[in-house]
Amino acid sequence: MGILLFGVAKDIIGVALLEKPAQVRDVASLKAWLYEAYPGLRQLKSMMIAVNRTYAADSQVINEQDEVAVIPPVSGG
Amino acid sequence: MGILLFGVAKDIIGVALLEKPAQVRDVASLKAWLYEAYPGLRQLKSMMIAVNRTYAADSQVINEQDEVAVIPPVSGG
Amino acid sequence: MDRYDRQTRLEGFGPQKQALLQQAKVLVIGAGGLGVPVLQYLTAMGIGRIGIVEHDTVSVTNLQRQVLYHTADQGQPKVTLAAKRLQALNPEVTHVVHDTWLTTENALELFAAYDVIVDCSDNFGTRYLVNDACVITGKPLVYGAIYKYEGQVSVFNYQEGATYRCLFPEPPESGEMLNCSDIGVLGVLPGIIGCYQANETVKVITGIGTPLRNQLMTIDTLHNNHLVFNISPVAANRQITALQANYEQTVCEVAGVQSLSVDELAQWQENNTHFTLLDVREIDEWEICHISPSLHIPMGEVMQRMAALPADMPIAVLCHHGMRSRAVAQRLVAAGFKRIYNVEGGIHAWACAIDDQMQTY
Amino acid sequence: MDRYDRQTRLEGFGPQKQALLQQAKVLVIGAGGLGVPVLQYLTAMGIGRIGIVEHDTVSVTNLQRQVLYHTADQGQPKVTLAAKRLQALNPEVTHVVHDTWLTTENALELFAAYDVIVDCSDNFGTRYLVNDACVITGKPLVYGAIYKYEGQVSVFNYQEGATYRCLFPEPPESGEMLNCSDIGVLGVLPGIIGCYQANETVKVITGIGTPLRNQLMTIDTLHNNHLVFNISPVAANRQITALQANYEQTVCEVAGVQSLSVDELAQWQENNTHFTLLDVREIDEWEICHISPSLHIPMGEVMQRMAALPADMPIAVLCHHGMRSRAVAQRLVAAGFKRIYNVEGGIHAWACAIDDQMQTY
Repeated sequence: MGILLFGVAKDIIGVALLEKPAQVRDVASLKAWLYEAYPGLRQLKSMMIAVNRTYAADSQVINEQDEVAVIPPVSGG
Repeated sequence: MGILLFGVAKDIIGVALLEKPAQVRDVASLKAWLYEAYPGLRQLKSMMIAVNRTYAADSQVINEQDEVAVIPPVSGG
Repeated sequence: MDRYDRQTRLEGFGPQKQALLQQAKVLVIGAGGLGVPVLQYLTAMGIGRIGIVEHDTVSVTNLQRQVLYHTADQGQPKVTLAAKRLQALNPEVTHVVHDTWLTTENALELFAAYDVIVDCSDNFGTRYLVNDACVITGKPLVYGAIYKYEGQVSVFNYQEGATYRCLFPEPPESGEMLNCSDIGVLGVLPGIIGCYQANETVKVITGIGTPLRNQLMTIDTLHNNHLVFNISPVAANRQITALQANYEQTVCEVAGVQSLSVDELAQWQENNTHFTLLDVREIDEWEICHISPSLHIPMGEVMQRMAALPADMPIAVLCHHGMRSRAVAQRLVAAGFKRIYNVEGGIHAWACAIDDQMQTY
Repeated sequence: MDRYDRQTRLEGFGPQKQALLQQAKVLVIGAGGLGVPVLQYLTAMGIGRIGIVEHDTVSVTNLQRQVLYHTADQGQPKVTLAAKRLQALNPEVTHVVHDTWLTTENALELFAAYDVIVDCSDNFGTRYLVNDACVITGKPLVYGAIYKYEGQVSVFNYQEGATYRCLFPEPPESGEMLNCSDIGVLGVLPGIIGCYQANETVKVITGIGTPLRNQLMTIDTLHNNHLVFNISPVAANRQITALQANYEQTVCEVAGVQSLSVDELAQWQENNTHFTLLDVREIDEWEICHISPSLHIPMGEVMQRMAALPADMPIAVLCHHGMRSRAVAQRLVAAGFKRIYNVEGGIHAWACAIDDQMQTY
């Protein structure tokens, strides 16, 4: 299903939808990969990862058919 | 998946979700059944039926796993 | 110090899209629940010319959702108030006041002068008239409608896309429960739907994003369910070449007789509220005392002389103690008059509370 | 003639829910892009008491989205303007003006006096402060935030539900690109998100429908994508017992030096706009002529004497022809000052266009 990007994550990465690399098997490895591939994301410190529309902790396994979303914090008002 | 009801259809029928009777096999038979079971719907004259989030003509077949929606016109402003 | 700085620095918008807004001419049908947020945000964002079609006056029951108006505005025409307030927000926008209902006589000529039509009306007759006039004049139609806690949004007749009649070929039977929202509405719902209409209007004008062409979005605000349905254009619905003779447009107002205290009546007079005071007492009672100005038609003659009553402003009905006037008020409502008020306590209460020089009997 | 008729006749709402609105006390943090629609619709619907926390003044760049304010309001405090306009809409609501920024000193006492807190702020520092103060005082938090064309809405800390820190445990690094929206925003976006916040506030107060408890709704207005994500409460985030010493709240404004003509400067003086006129010429130039009132700090000393400059109002920088003042203005912006204006043409233009009695040199 790929990785949906929101807010500034979409801007930093430059696309709205990313394909999941094979080595990403859980949320922790997803974050590690994102921070390495897109160092601009590091300044966010907190970044919510959702798997199948549910907040996912670092230990959550990601399967091929899962919908993953990367939701950074947003401050505008 | 059942039949989602919107607007005044929900009020006339009294629930937000209906189970599809076995004899309903296409949009025409759905409408016929609805008008008979809930005569109050007849005053609507036009009523949009969607199957799997797409407008469905009378001839459209409805399968058990389809999501059906009944969307009446709404005039409020 | 640029008013549109936040839009011109916005990636994907910029000065180019801002210029398109400034060149655009948008006609908004209705300055009520939906029309108010549409007008506020289109004005703020800097549309070049905004026409407003509205013939209603402000009623206190409008104020739980029509946030542009003030309590002191009751009885005043919405369209002039709206234009005045919107000018204060952004004088760079040209606001064109069309102080009329939309009719089969004026629709085509009005639409021809604008690029996009936004339907913020409140009755089926006007909605079908708007659709057909958009098809005939070739204008995109930004549609929004509300019911209780639910709303619908779409963009019709845009780039050969579906029209309102592709969803709902014929209007419901006239006079039935669906027309006008006597059933009520939560005040913020038209705010949500109207903002979406303003957003779709910007998309149509500037080409950003994906407008709801060939799509109907339904919004359930109680449970935050948003569904988008795909619609197919039906070619026959784009072949309309003339308006119907009659769309049975209705003027929607709260049903039933409303109560007016003598204090409120005095306030209306003081504020120059547009209304008619209808005194239904007999001629000998009228000669003892009466309030000026008022229209005197004895109770027994009111229904025969209905044509003498104004249809486009509130009517406050008055008698001696408020009983006969209530009966007349109920008959007027049943006859289709909108915004009928019964002056509670009648002229006797007026003499006691407001005008102590008035003779009582 | 009941103002809330459309709500009291609404099935599932009725007089019971209306009474709950009238008894409720809601505190709105910020009267900007999000705060304006929240305030307008909560006022219209009849909340009993609405507190407004805001210390900013109106800038012309606010007006593409903050539809409550007028072009002539520039420089005036938002909170008093908002309360005045909202009173005109509905005088039955009590509006409480808190003309201050939210701080660690005032947050807990402020929150204690209200039932629901609505976060319409625009910077991470304030958002984390609002969250923590809601947890400490046990108040539900109706959250909304915007970025470009996207928004987020949620209800935090409600009935033992998730908090803001359950989504985002720590704020982003201070001073980075995310804070304040220098990137711009489409004017209608905060209208949409603010209306949803008002709607969720009504749900929390009245118990109707399903509030976004333990849920985050994301809205993409370009493509009308609405997603609802489930969140789990993290118990530790509800154990906060004291505020942090510092949340690094920031005052968000448009970045960069803005231009001010001498005509506009004269207008500001006439309107009693809150601002400081900073004259950066040398002392001998000052003695030839100057505008009163103004603060005189020669160019070379401005950066050392920055503490003498007000941080909470616009500063208009003036020199002889507008060149030195521009350089100073740019340094002030770089030093973190917001709303810095350069008086174009300097005091020479002022003498030519505004004050022909003034000596030129």
